[in-house]
Amino acid sequence: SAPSSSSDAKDKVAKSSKDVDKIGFDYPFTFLPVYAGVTKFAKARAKEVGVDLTQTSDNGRPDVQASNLDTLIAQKVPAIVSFPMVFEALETQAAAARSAGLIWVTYGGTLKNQSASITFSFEEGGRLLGEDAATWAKENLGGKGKIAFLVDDTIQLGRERTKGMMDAFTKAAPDMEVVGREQAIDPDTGLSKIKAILAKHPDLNMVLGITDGAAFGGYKALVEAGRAESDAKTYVGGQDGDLGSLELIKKGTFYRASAALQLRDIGNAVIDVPLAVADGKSDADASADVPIALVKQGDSLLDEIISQYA
Amino acid sequence: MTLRVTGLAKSFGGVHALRGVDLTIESGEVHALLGHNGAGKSTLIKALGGAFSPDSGTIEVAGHRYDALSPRKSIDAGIAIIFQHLSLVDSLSVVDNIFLGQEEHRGGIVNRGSQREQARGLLDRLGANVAVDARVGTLPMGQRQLVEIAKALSRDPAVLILDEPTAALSVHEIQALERTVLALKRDGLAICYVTHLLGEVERLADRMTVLRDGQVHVATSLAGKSRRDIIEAIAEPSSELPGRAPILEADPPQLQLRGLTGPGIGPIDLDVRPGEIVGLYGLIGSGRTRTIETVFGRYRRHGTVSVGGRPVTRRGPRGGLAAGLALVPGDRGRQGLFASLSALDNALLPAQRALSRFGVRNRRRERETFASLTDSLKVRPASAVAPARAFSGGNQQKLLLGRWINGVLPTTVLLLDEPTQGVDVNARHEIYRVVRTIASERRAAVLFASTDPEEVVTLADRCLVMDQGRVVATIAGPDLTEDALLAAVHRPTPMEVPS
Amino acid sequence: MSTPQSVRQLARYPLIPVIIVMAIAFEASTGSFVGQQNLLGIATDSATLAIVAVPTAMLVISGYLDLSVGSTYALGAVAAGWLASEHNGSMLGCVLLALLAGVAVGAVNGLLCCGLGLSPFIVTLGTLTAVRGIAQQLAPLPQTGFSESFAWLGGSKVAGLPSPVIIAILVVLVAGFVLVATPLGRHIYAIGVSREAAYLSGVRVRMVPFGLFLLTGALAALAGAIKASVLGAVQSGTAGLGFELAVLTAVLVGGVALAGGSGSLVGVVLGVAFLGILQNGLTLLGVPTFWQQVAQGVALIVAAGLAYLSPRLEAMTAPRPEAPKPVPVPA
Amino acid sequence: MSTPQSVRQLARYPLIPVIIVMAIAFEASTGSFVGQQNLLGIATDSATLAIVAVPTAMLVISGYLDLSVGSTYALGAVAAGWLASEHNGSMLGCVLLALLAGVAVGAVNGLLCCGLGLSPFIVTLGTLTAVRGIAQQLAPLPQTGFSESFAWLGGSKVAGLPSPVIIAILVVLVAGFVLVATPLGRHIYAIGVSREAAYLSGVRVRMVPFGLFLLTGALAALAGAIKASVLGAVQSGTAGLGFELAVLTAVLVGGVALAGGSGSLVGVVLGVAFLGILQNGLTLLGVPTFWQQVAQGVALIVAAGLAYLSPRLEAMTAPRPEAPKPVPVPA
Ligand SMILES: Nc1ncnc2c1ncn2[C@@H]1O[C@H](COP(=O)(O)OP(=O)(O)OP(=O)(O)O)[C@@H](O)[C@H]1O
Ligand SMILES: Nc1ncnc2c1ncn2[C@@H]1O[C@H](COP(=O)(O)OP(=O)(O)OP(=O)(O)O)[C@@H](O)[C@H]1O
Ligand SMILES: [Mg+2]
Ligand SMILES: [Mg+2]
Repeated sequence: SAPSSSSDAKDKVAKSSKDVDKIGFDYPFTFLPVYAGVTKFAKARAKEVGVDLTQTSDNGRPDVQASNLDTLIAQKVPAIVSFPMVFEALETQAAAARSAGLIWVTYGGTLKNQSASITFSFEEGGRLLGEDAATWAKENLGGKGKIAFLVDDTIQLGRERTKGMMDAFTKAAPDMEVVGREQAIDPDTGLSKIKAILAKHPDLNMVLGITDGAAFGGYKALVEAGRAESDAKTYVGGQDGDLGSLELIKKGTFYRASAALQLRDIGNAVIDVPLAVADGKSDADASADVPIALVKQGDSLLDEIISQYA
Repeated sequence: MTLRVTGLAKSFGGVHALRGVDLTIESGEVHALLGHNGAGKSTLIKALGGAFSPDSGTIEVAGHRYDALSPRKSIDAGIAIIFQHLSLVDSLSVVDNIFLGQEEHRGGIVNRGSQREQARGLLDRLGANVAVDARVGTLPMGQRQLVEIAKALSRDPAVLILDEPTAALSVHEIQALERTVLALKRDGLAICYVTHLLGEVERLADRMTVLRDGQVHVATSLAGKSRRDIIEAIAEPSSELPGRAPILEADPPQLQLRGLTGPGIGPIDLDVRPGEIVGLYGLIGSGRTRTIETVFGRYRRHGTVSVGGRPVTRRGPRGGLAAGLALVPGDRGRQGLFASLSALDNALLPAQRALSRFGVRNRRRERETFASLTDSLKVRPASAVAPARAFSGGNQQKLLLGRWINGVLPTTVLLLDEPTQGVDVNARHEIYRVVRTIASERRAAVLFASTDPEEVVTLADRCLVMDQGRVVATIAGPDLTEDALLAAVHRPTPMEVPS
Repeated sequence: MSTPQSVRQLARYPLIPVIIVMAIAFEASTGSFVGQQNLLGIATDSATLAIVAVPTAMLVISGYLDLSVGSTYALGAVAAGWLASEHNGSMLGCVLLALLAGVAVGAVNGLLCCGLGLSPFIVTLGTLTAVRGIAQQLAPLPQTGFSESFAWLGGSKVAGLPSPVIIAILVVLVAGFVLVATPLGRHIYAIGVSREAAYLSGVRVRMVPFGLFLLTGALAALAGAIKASVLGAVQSGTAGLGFELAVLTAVLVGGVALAGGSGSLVGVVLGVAFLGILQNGLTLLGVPTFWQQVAQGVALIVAAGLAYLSPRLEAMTAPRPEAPKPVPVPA
Repeated sequence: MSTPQSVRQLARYPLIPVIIVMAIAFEASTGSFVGQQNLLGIATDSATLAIVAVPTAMLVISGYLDLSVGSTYALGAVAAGWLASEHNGSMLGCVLLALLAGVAVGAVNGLLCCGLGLSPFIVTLGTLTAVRGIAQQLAPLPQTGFSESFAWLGGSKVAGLPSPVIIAILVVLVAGFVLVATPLGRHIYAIGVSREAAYLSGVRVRMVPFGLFLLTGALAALAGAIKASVLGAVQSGTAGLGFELAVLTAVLVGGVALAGGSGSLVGVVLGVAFLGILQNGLTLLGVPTFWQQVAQGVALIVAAGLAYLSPRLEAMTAPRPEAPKPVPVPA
């Protein structure tokens, strides 16, 4: 029943960015710190340009996400920015939104039916971290040592990051022994998993995390096991760019890298991309691709991101 | 149709509740099954009802032999049982309970109209004034018992087994029940009747089997047997009851009620002097239970309750307890027993604080207190650690009594609701003795409710007859006889009491 | 006392006035609550919840509990999704496969809980965990590209109503009939109040709850399949995640007691509606995420408070002075 | 019958042989299970679970339930973390603030459940949701950089044992003493078995569970603060997420009946150990994620099965002919 054409519907609710008084922002993983960060910047930006930001509360459940989006569409919120838990599952909503004349911006990927998208490759983030870690392993361990991965197999974005991280690392450092691959996205789980692995492999050299939270837990486990904070033969790296992790990197500990999302840029894009669409920009012109950058000690980006949190 | 049990044995863990019992009940016979508390009567009956399987022995009904029955098999075999601990479902209506498991239905739909009609017929036959749509949980104990009986009768049984069916009934219903039992006997049913009330045995039974410690002690025809013969067969000789405490009119009342009103009762004025034992007598639902519970503080009340001259101002049971009141409630299962806790905990829960030292339980003193309690009340088994639910009905009742008469708590007013329900002849005597002793030695006031006129006459110095929540008569001294009590509640037309 | 029938119904189902007040408030403040599209949207979204809440309520009434429905939902979705995507399965085939998977989970729960008498809480928490693992193992990657036929399950309309709503209505009607009008219905309540009494009365105290476990499993899997069809995609790791809590919440808010033996399907349907409308209204109002959580929590507590008021209101509006209940033990 | 005492203990606590078998199996297959570091690691990880499982068990024994502990944990962590990071708070201050927050949540739960008699399941599910929202609202971004003093709470050692373990041992000992050796302990059981009978016996049937709600809230928040100190960071969105289920699982697997009135702290400690060892062993073995879930689910069911066997084994090994539980109704 939904039109499959991706051309703009004729009876658009918003004829220009002035008509966009409200943007619906739908992000299902509200328990992640990234969410709070992005929202913080998106809210600031929304205030600047004078639009309302409406949030949903999906509790990490795809069916709740779908129904919340249905609600926003029924309410004719002129622009919706949504991070699909399962991308294919929201094609219907995207199509429905567009046929109702609403702006649909896909966050974190692309859909067939969309006005524009805000992308940052999850796989890319993982890959950057994996490659850096492999390089470090070659330089500091001679390519031989032990590594444990803290991964996420349960959701799409987690799997992409995991794949990017592990493939890149194992390809570039084939002689490293993988002694653990455990599900962990938060510091608590990261801590206890790495602690258990350390009991079997006290000489564990490297921990790569799917999130900075998990990696932070791994870092703590190593320190608790007696590893000096600046041990030269140890490497911990994560993804997201959490403040705590960035500060450890800055301090010169063995927490050496984070594939950081630039939350301010993303937050701004949440507001700017739909407004650009309203002003008539095409998908290609309006869409934003926010690069993921690997930040390490001494990078100027490191200080900049830290300062964003202040 | 005959019911024949041979060599039935059952033990729970190490307790041998039945050790090879033989019992034969012929059609057209009322067979009394008698014995002390914990003798194994209910266990035998539960085996017949399929509540559990016996360890050995056989059950034969109408020529079919079974090693074990399930409830369904038992029902299908034509056995109907009125269990001692009621097998009713509180939140279902009276009709639904009567037909539970045997609903009448047409095309899968319950035929409510017909069920209600039949239920009404059955209850009328029992002389029961029970609303068929009422939820069973809201009924007084006595009415629940009648529903249980109606449920058994609804099945058109060939064998009817009644485990202490009259424990909570008053004269009216007892008479109606006895008439029904005799009518069923004439219809050719085999009837097994368990009771601790010897009058019932005399009036109804043709034969009796007496169990003692899980074995058949005596099995005999009752033709030509006197009450003395029956007592000899079931009871051990017991000591004399202590005399009544002298009641001094000059003493200030220990318990005083002034204009007491509660849910559906009152206003009631009453003085109970130290050492005095006052009975409450009446028909089912006349308000005895509510009166006693209201005095204790269970319900919101108006008017005053004074103990030792001091009005009880604190509300709730804690207020009552603090003032020296103690209650042995009428509904053992719901209001009294902690089924899964040990016998010691059951008997001593409120006393543990008083027995403790620096807030730490003093186990030695607890054990000693418990031992002297089991001793004086003859609790069997005398185990402190066995859970309460492993005790027979009568022994459970003794544990509850023990909760307040263990000598630890400063109880000055004892409130008892049906204090000897389900208690055997010996223990009943024992309980009377203990209550008398408390009254005379501690100068406590005792207020108890009972459905048994014999009990009222034996125990009470004075009796209040209740009807519709009011005291309608007071009988004391030499006038206090069973006949007088029966006459007081046997009115051709109910007295009009403005409410 | 001549309190009209309708007022007494309100006292019996205090969620009714609450839902009405919520609806008025949401309409007044957003102007887009009442409207065919929005209301149908709520109904469709709530349909799967209702389909599972109904058998779960029956199970709770009989004194049991099933926490595994969230994972059974995922398993049903994965099973149907697999047939619909890999083998271009027909709707009927997909539904049957999902039902089969659900019945299997229900049978495990039922055997352990009714057959052996193990704790339903631990057992179904165990199957909740294990079945999620199995579903993810079976389908680690998202499934999409379902057959046309399967898409029909969630996407079609009959008499203007989306098919999930139709299915939910059927489930409610049939189950309601069983509970109210059949001997089986009486047995379910009796078992929940007193297993022992029901057993001694000849009620099948094992078979009846076992059957309800099968039913719950089957309908949970069916709900998963329906949602898979509606969404057009299944992700085994998140499908139905936390669904068990939503189901239990609807059942309990709807007035079914966790202890068993009481409750009605009218209440359960109201509970489902309450949760659906609340979720919808909070999104309509644009309440910030974290405040939405706070509001949802408070709403649950309010609903529990209504359950407290309800018997008191009922007593006040009772048609004739019937023997009042004894004052309950405080609290 | 002369079954030795120790064998009877095993029958009473069937988790003991299970834990021993698990330990041997894990040691045999990984060679690194038994070892001071690993065992201390398990103990430290399990300490927070034990600290909350103990009061929760007491609450369940008294016939109530608290699902909100997962969020109270987060609130305690956030409160302590805020003081420790933003205000360089001392350990004592942080702990007090966390306790205060926990007591506040406990008071809300207690008032509603014990004072008004609302359903503990719905009420604490409500506070679970609402308090998580509040915690996230208070601290949307991760907190780090705690004061030295606060770091000491989770990071110090006394007599070779990490401080969380010491705290957990203290909690277990004090609570065990209360349950076993004081009249209050008996009251907790009595309320759980029969509120009405306890009420008529003069037990404070409102105050006692109310106090247990406060205690549970306080210890849940303390556990959150301890974990915050151990980790040196707090994420309000993930701290203690799902913790309520872990706690309840430990309590129930440890032999406490959800219906109230029975259970022991020895069992609860074994339940905590069982879960901790299982999690550790599965990680040591390197079992893939999804199979870990399956294994955990199966382990729960096995634990439930042991609860089924236990009374039967106990009866078989009973020392003298004493009355065991009746087993009238099948299942
Ligand atoms: N479920 C049980 N578990 C353990 N022991 C039990 C159980 N039921 C009964 N017993 C024991 O079996 C014996 C017989 O009990 P039973 O209930 O049959 O006695 P009874 O003759 O009916 O007594 P009463 O007149 O008091 O009702 C008692 O010693 C009792 O403690
Ligand atoms: N107006 C009422 N208010 C409260 N409870 C009532 C009322 N009418 C009946 N009841 C119910 O009746 C029960 C018992 O009635 P009451 O008991 O006082 O009579 P009784 O003479 O003791 O009868 P029984 O011999 O059956 O115990 C109460 O516990 C209560 O459940
Ligand atoms: Mg008996
Ligand atoms: Mg009475």
